Amino acid sequence: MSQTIVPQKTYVLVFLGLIALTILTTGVAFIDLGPFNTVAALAIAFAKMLLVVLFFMGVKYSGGLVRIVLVAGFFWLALLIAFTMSDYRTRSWITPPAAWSSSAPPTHP
Amino acid sequence: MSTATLEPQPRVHTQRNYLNADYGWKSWLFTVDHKRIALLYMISVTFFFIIGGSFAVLMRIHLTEPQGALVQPETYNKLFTLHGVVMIFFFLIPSIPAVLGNFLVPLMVGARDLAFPKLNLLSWYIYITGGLFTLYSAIAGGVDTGWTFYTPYSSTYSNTQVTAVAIGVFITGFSSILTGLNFIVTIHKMRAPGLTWFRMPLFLWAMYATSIIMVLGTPVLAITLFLLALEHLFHVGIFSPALGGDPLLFQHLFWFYSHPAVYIMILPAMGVVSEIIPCFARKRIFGYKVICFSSVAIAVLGFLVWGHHMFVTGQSIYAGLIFSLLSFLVAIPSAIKVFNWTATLYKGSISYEAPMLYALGFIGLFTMGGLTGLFLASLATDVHLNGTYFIVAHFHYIMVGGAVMGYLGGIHFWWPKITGRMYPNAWAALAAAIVFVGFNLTFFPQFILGYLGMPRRYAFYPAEFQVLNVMSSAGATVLGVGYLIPLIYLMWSMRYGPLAEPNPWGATGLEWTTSSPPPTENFAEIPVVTQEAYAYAPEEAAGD
Amino acid sequence: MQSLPFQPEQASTIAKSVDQLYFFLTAVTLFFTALIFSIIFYFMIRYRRRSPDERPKAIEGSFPLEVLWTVIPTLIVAVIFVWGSTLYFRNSEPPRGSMEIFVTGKQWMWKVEHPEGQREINEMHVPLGRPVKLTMTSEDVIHDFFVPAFRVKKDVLPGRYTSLWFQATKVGTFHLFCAQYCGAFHAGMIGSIVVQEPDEYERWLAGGTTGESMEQAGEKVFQQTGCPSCHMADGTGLGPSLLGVYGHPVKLTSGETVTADDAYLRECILQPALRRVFGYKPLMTSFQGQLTEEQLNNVIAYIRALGNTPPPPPKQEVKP
Amino acid sequence: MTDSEAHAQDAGLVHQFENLEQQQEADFLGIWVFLVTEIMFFGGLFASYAIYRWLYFAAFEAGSHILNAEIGAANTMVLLGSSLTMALSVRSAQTGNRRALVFFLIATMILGAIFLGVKAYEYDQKFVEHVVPSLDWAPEGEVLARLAPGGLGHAQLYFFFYFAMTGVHALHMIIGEGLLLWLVLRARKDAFTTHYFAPVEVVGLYWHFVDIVWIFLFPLLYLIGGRY
Repeated sequence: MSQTIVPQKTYVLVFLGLIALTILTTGVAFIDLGPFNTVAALAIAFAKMLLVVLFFMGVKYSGGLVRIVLVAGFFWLALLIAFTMSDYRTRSWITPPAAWSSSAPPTHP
Repeated sequence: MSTATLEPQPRVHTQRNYLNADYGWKSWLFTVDHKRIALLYMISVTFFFIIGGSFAVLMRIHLTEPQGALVQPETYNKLFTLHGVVMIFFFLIPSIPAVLGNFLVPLMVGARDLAFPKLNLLSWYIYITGGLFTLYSAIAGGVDTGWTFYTPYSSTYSNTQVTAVAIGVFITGFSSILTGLNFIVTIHKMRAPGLTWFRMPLFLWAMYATSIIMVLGTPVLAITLFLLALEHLFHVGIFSPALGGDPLLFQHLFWFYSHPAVYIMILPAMGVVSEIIPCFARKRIFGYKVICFSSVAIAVLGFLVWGHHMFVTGQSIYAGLIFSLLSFLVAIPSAIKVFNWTATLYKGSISYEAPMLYALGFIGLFTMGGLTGLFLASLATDVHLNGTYFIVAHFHYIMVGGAVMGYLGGIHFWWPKITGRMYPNAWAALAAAIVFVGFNLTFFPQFILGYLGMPRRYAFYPAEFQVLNVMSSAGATVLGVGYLIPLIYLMWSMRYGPLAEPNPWGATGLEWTTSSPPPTENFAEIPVVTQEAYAYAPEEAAGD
Repeated sequence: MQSLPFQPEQASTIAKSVDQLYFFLTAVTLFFTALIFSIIFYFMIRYRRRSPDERPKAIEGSFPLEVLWTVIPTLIVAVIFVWGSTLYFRNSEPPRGSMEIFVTGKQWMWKVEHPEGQREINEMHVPLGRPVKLTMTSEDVIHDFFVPAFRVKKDVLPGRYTSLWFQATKVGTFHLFCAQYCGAFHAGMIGSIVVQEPDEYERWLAGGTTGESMEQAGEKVFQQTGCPSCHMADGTGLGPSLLGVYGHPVKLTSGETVTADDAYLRECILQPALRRVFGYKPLMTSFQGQLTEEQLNNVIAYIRALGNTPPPPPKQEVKP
Repeated sequence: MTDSEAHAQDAGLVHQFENLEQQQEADFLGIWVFLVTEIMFFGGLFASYAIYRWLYFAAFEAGSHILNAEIGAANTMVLLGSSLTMALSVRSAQTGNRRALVFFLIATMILGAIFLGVKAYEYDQKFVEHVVPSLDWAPEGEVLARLAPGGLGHAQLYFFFYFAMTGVHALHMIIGEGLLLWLVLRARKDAFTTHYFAPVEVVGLYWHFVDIVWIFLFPLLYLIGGRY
């Protein structure tokens, strides 16, 4: 429970920052950066999320346990995405590397 | 504790406790006392266990003959589906956390109640609502997709009550989310003065690890079943191959929760055994910190291994390699626990009341169950064994041999604390022996059936598998009898059982310092903890 | 190793090596179960409670012991992992020159198609001693092609190809099961694999032909659906020429190259926009739902046959 | 019972906690653990979205160009505004300024309602363009021309994700509106003091979380690939 009372000015500043980032991400989307469009969009969204989490949700002023809980949440989501993606990304590598290929002659007894 | 004489003594606990504090159905259905909510859960969980168990008996009778002895194939499919859904979501997942956990976590932590008592009651009502949806689906025609609900069969081709069951399980998921949330906050914020993390009983560590899984895993099942219900209703969804969707994605999302769910089922039983073994060996647990960390390690590693359910589904062989390696690693903490329990018995003073018999039975059967898991973690043998009765035998060894034995052990261990009554130890020992024998006779033949290649979920099978199936069915009847006996003598003990002292087994732990049954506010004064957990040894017991 | 009473027949090249790993695992299981049971029984008798107020000394634990029973299980598990994975990877790819059979799973039956034109339901004749590659797909739900005697199993998915291979080492008839729940008569979706001596197989193949081979059937579908209007043989059409394509690398608009195997060809027919060939405009519409699995298999067999005629001279680049 | 007399004077303190500070800490941890479950709940959707976007990028890009990015951006700013007013209402509860608390709570509800209104308009727009999976999937004309190259089936997948993700988000917004209304009613009855304002803080955290979900949803759904 954040005891510290944040001045209103900080909240308004954070809000303006969020608005600016929204305009930025929309603007960037109109420039063709190829694959970097996605990276930029995610980076800006992450920055906006940090602003909201640190200031509006007061994680900046609250204890370590809350931060661990939050980081654990995102980490578990990353686990789900990473492991599922690992299946889809490597599914097309059907032929195993040469070293693994069946060295045994096909008609061994 | 000599075996109590059996003639009924109509004495009743006179001093005020949570049972005689209030009467009438309102005092039960609107209670916020964690102990009464635990009893509500105990009754409803037993009710679902009887339903799931009866489905199992029907299946085993049906399988005594190769062409099926009892029901039509479609009905058999509904039987094994509802047996799976009811047993897993309505008995195994809630049983120890919601019954024993709800009753004991505040007592062991030294608090008056859980952090959010109203949420706890809401969790029971959510559980009952989910149960009603599932019962409705059973009555209104049943569901025949298997408890795994694999698409596209469940989303497009099955015309049974898939939506009703999906909603039922979706709702029940929130019941275990709320229980997990309650435990995490209670264990973090409401420990008694002096009760540091490493003085906590191992049952609390097991509850903490289980709650982590419940909180992090269940929501993914919720969204998956939500998407499944949408796809079943609108015939369009992200799993339908017609749109380019991938049915394997459903399996990924489903097993992301459902494998950690098997650790939700087994970790609490491990916690119960970690309480029973030191008490009846009257010796401090061997390697306390190692068991704490292995509980949390199982909870975390449990999230990284789900791919071993999909080795043969056309999942990428490289992802299979990663999942196989991690599945082997998750077996290590469980092995460590078994060795530590066994080492606890060394140089102990062991007595053989019913809880100890269940705990020892747990160790034996869980060892068998865990080791047969290695067959399924290794890629080459899993290709042969996946989808056969070997799998059925493996998870029943863990679930029935492990989780149910653990639950029964826990019920028998804390029964005096919950009801203030003792039960006839001779009957309890007999029931434990029958359960052990019946269980092995039921499920060991299924390992061989699996190796011979008999696929699971078959309503009729080639004749050469009949002998082993008949053996398994015979075992099932013995197991069924073994489960009925405790139901009888425990109900008898509620009214006629001899009164229990606050600490009949001489166990350590804050729950044994208060009266049996405890008062509504658990403790007159919030206790202060000065000793390590399991302080059975003389010098520590003297409280220097 | 003579067959034990509780062991399925070993009728394929990999059966023996899978069984060796299976017995090693059984040995490990029995050893540790026996170890734990005997230690517990010994402790139960040796350290039973003699008097009610007996108070054993506290034993905190022992670090070396903990290390011991962490390292040993990890080593055993590592051995099993390496053994199992090597065995799996070695057999994950069919040897070159395997015989090809198409299998289509449909709710509660197996449809088998030999390239030479044989069609069978719930039965598959294969020659002894030759590696056989199955290319499988499903017309409705997920099935699973499981032959216990060969120790092979692979799910059969709707919307894509999965494959498995085996090489029979014993003549006879072996069980074929569906091992992934697929509905009411999942238990009835069984069949048999009939392994015959090579000459006997040839006789069966010649005798029972039901008319045109897959390739000829494929050509007919290719013509009727109007594919040649774009895919002209000389490559001047709107679509790429299909001569000499099968099994060779194809350059994509995204710059990558991919080998034109069954899966890629199937994807081009059903989802043409996914991986377009370099130098051609995205005009091809999807044939999803217009071709049955059988017609699809036949068209791909026909394109495979075109694979060994030399391709026309490359077309000059056309800016998409 | 010595403890219970001590409890009496702290308004809102419930019996199982020793003091108000422990209770508020428990409420705070409780909502954060709940928000983690929400992260995993939306996480299942985001994970599936990520996979299909990687598998069928062309179709997702085409589908995202059908959406109107300007309305999406404006709507995002409305929701950010509601986050600001929510933060200010929590601050006014901290400082015990009841009038400001009620004002900012109502402002948050209004901004939330505007967001939902714009969302409803966008949904209606989808029906007009016949791109609603299963209910009204018949894209034609200019929309069809744009969606066809990427594969119509995959485009329908994209719009299924669009409706599933924004639909679940809107559902959470509606629940949020209900909670805010409950807060306004309690605030008018002076239920919160500078010592006891946990409910306001808990609903505030929930509201900020729903805003964060939209912060990720907007670029991922509306701004795929370059919109040149």
